[in-house]
Amino acid sequence: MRNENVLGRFVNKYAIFFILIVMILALSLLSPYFLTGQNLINVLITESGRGILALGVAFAIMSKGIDLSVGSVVSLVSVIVASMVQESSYTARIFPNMPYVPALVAILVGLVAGTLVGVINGSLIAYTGIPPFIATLGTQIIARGIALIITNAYPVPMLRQDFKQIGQGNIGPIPNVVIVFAAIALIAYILLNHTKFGKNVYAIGGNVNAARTSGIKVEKNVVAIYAFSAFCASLAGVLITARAASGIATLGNGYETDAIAAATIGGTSHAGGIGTVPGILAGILILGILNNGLLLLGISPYLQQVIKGVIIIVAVVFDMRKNAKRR
Amino acid sequence: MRNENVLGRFVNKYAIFFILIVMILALSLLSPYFLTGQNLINVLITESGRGILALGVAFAIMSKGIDLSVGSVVSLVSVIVASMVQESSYTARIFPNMPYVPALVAILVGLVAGTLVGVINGSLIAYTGIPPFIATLGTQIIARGIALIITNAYPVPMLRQDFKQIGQGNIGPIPNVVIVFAAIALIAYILLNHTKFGKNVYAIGGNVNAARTSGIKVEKNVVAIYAFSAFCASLAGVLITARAASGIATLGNGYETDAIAAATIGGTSHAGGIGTVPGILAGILILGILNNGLLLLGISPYLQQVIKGVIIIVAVVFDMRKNAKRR
Amino acid sequence: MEQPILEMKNIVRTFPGVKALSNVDFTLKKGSVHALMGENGAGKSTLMKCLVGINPPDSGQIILKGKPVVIPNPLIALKSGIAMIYQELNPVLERSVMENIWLGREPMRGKRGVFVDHKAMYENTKTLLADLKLDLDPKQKVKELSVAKMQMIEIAKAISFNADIVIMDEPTSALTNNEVDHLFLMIERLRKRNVSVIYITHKMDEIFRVADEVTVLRDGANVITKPVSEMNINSLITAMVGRELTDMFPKVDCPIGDVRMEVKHLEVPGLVHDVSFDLRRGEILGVSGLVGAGRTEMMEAIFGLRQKSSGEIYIEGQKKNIHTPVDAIKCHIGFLTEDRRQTGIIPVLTVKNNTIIASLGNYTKAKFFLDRRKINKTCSEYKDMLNIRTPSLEAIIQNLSGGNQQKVLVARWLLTNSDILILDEPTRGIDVGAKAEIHSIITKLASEGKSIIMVSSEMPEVIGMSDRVLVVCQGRITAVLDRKDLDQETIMRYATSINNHTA
Amino acid sequence: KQFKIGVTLYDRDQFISSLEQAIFEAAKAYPNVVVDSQDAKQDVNQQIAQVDVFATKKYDAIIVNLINTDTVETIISRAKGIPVIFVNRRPRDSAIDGIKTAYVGSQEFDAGRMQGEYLSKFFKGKTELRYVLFMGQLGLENTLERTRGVKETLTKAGFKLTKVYEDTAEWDRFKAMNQMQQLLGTGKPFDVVICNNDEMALGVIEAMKALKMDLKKIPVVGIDATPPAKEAVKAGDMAMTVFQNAKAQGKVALEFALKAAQGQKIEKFGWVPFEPVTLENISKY
Ligand SMILES: Nc1ncnc2c1ncn2[C@@H]1O[C@H](COP(=O)(O)OP(=O)(O)OP(=O)(O)O)[C@@H](O)[C@H]1O
Ligand SMILES: Nc1ncnc2c1ncn2[C@@H]1O[C@H](COP(=O)(O)OP(=O)(O)OP(=O)(O)O)[C@@H](O)[C@H]1O
Ligand SMILES: [Mg+2]
Ligand SMILES: [Mg+2]
Repeated sequence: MRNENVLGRFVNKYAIFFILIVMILALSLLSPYFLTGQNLINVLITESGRGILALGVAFAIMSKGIDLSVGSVVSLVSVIVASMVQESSYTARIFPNMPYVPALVAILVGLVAGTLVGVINGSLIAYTGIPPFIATLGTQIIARGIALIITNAYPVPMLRQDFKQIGQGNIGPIPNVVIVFAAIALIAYILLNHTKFGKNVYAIGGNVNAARTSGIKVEKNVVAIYAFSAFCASLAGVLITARAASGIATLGNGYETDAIAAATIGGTSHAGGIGTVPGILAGILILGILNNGLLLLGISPYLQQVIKGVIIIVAVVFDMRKNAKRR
Repeated sequence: MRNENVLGRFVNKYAIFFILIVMILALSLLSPYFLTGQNLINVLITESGRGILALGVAFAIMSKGIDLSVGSVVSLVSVIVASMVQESSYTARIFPNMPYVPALVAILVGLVAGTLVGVINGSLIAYTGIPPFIATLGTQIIARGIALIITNAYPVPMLRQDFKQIGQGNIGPIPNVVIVFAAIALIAYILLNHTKFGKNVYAIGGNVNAARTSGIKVEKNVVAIYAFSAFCASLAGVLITARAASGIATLGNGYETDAIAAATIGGTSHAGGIGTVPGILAGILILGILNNGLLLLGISPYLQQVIKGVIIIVAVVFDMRKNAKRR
Repeated sequence: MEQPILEMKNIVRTFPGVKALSNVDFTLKKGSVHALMGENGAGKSTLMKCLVGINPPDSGQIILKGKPVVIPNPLIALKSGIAMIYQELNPVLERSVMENIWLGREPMRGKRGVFVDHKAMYENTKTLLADLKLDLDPKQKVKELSVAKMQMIEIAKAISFNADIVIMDEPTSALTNNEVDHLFLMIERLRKRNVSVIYITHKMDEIFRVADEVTVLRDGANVITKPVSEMNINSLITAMVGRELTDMFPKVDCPIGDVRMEVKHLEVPGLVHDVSFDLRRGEILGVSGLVGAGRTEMMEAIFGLRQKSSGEIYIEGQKKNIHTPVDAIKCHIGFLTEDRRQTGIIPVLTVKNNTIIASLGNYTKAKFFLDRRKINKTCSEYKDMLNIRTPSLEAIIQNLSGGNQQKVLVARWLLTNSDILILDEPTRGIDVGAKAEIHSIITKLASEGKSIIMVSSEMPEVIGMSDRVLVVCQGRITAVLDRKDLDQETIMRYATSINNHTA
Repeated sequence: KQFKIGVTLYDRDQFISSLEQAIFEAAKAYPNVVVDSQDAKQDVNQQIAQVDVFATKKYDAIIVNLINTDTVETIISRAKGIPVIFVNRRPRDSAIDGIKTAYVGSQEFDAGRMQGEYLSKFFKGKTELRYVLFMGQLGLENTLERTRGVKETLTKAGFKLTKVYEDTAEWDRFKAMNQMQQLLGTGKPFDVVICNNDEMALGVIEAMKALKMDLKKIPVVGIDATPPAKEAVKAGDMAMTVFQNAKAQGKVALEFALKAAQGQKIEKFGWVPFEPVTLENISKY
């Protein structure tokens, strides 16, 4: 009986990974195209942006917050960076008089600007006590407005090759974006599990009073959490812009929902204090593979939505069984 | 000193209403058009849909949940009802063989179908334990998919006059939609303050374990909460469809964010157990008046966004002061 | 005379509608154990929260080791050598024991390392727990522990700070004798290390066992500060309550009727084993046992809060299927739970709503609308009867003092008019005066023919109030003792009987 | 007399922004005309609210870029007698009277038709076309009409159309790029990629270029002739696009609005034709 229990608990504990594996198996059977190296790499490339976003947002969720601004941060960073690396030969540049800016500098400026949004979010939440939903909704609207003002709602096309290369190049067989995604996942994992900051995130989300009475500087940590989330979003913004080869002021619209969904499917709890990087990665891959699979199977786009909704619910219901034992 | 304190506390307690009043005063000064009867009625008409939505969603939030499906419910109900009340002379009807359906019957069918989505949400949340975010995100996607399948993504135009009248008519000087909105607000108020159900909503949101131990049928109440939220969304769907004179499968896209924002600005706490109908109404009106005011002032749409974001944040920061003493 | 390590002078602290502290003075000598006493809501916890910076005082002075200091937050308090065990348990439930203990000061790898040294953390925790004779896995999640164990972890944590001043706000409210004894050994050790302890409790006997000095607060003001040696129980109670209390256990012997409820072969895997007992009309059935004996789980299983694998419950001879609290309440069973935070109060709601929530069904008009007049009337009646100290019925319950929160919960269950009332640690954190009050209510209920199950870790309470006592050990009933056979030693013997057998 | 003209746009994209710009440009010719432009972010309710506000402020004319063509009656009634000129999204003809209401735009169907005509020529001699189609937002008139236009034209020209992939990318360059990349990953063969707009076409081209596919053999066609799309046509990456004359639409719309405001007679329709843009005639644009 004990043995059975151990197996059962193992399956329950890692339910989300089993779901992922089952999905992979099912799709391999349904579509001959699915289990090819190129297709899998494509899934990773496609999900890398959303994945990086989800990792950042998960920190906010784990601290019992939410970050609705990440989609706008993607847009804002996209137009900022793109406007600095347009081909000088292109006549309709956003800033016609902009001198040559090295790609790295442009990226740095974008990352700083994007992260600043996070610092503002964190400061508002920590020092004024307004709900994270409102703070980040406010900055979402503001950042989108600024992105539109910068570009006057025009796309920012014709980007230089050296910049595009960042999003489109490979190191060996592995695309750059996938490498960056993996690196961020690793950093998030280390932060959460092996640093004081990670412990603080969990404690603030799990019981903010306990955190405070234990002498944790809650405010500073909250600022850091939202800064991290915005940093991830900025990075995603740079990569997506480089891949899309165009800066777009509406690029990230709605990405926050996808990112939050991925984190939540991966077991990050909105009640705070719960979440793991492998879980989040599983959440991202489930969504990505689902998208890819439905696309490969050539299912009508409307029906796709219905199937997607059902599978998301079923996956999480199955995953929930790990908590069913209690109570 | 006591007196001063009482005044201070009064201002703090009703901060959100003061903000509303200040906004109204400011706009009256800034624009001569603002404080005209017609304009104010226009604001109410415009906000009635979002308002009804927000009242329903607030119940979910107060119970420590969230309802992301309401926007899709609006869309689904919109196409269902519209497809039943198309002019019989119109040849490209969705259901060409549909016999004459009285407007009230069509509305009833729409309300039942929409509310069913809420029953599904509530049941999933109550009986499988999946997070409300996921359950309602799933049904959001599914309901939208179904709406698209029904209409094949075409709008459903040429609605009968008797149906359109519901959204466009008046009783005396007051438009029907505003009356329905007021009625729902009253019902929500009575439910929350004068019935067992209301107390249960607060208790479930405040501490679900305590609620359970106190003999509250948590599951049934959760189902009722999400059913109510979906019912409100369905009603909003009917009204907006009648006003827009067309069923649209994408009608409600993104409405959930607006509704949640209005409820949150009005002081509904995502931590559960806190929220009032007057507060929510204030939240709705703040958003509506802001929207209307910025339009009246003829401010550029991008700048509008920036201002809107800033004002939302400032309003809630100000409102938060009521909690500042604690901690 | 040696300079006191801490002086608090003229401390004032107000909350909206409440003056919690008015010009309170408090002086703590180095190396002494100073008891802080007072009724529920007297301001004890508030005074301590002023000291550690959670609720900094509105005015007044804090002089620490001879220097005036300002302590704006708990971090500064910890850095100044003040650690506190909070009255309301404060664990991060989803994290492990060791992470809770070292929260905010995790051992790092290397001198200025960035990575947490989990191995060191584990070892440190093991040592600390062993020192406290706590048999716990440092890696276990705190949410899996009983309230008592959480309490012990809080104690371990506070001690591990190596502070000069340790504040203990009702540390023993969830503990039984064994753990209390052990805690007192720890305090003894602290005293030897010249650490000062501020000790808050409502258990009179403890004062005389550990404290050197005692300060009594009443209504947010000083009443008395004296060496314990100059006080006795009666003078202490008089100082706290302002009048003499004659009888702590006003037990009236009344005729015990026939069997009302029978529990047969109740089984919860791993926690409760083959439990059978009966409960009669007019009876107060005490339940005693050590921490972790499974008394709470037993009651939860009866009330439908916990899945039972087998066993039947008969009420008035009829078999009842109780799977949820709703079923239990339908059978007229009420259950005051032991964990005030998790299953008791609804923090953000008002006192009134917290009081009425379990019996709303009895206060409706036309089966739908609430009868607010009747609710208001009943709630204020109970507020007066239990002497609940609150600015109004509309106050938010989380702003009440711990003891007053408990009283609200007692009122909640009294209101349900249950025939069978299960009270799990009903007087935890309640002051002597109110305790006597609750005891007399329990007695009155019994004399009206109700049946009471009273789970309590306080021996005097069990002995003083029960008609019969079930002794529980490792999930089994090891003895059913009649009132005439009750004494501390017998109960303890049965409470540890299984341990002795296996040892 | 000063004339105040309100503009409400369905949302923002490159084309609509150009259209808005054109309206402002055209207004510069008249010193007594003030233009107030708003966008409704695809929310029908918001668009009606904007019309309400224009009416409240007693503007002299309103230019409406409809979100949903069926709201036309509501919008006309909310305008309270102020002339309404619809632009770019065509309302039901019955709603247009040529006095207080008119429509300025291009026939969306034609854009698709021109794509179809180009492709029929390109694939002359073939009988079967394996196509990939990226649509705009579902449920919108231009999505539906452009799609219908290209499909009907090709079918009429005698091609048997075989669907390899057909989905919406919501006008979005990046969404189209991701979907295309995944499709390419499968290695399924196809002959042509049809896009409802240029942004999506540019995304598709990025994805195909990454795999070094021959864009001369597999044509990618778009609609709008945005500046980057024109660059792509010049570079030979995009086979063709369709010029939708934002400038002319904006100018005509403003002129109609002004005439109506002055109570002059206007036409029911102000048609601005689409024009196909290919490597041959690119220099004209
Ligand atoms: N955060 C707060 N907001 C409002 N009132 C408060 C708050 N904290 C404490 N009070 C009030 O201050 C008074 C003193 O409370 P305190 O918790 O210090 O009592 P206590 O002596 O510790 O009582 P107990 O023995 O029940 O723990 C009470 O009347 C309580 O209602
Ligand atoms: N949620 C839980 N998950 C796993 N184990 C639990 C849980 N709750 C309690 N236990 C374990 O069950 C046993 C009995 O619990 P508990 O200490 O509450 O019993 P008790 O007799 O009611 O003690 P007391 O009331 O004195 O605290 C303990 O070993 C405890 O660790
Ligand atoms: Mg206290
Ligand atoms: Mg217990």
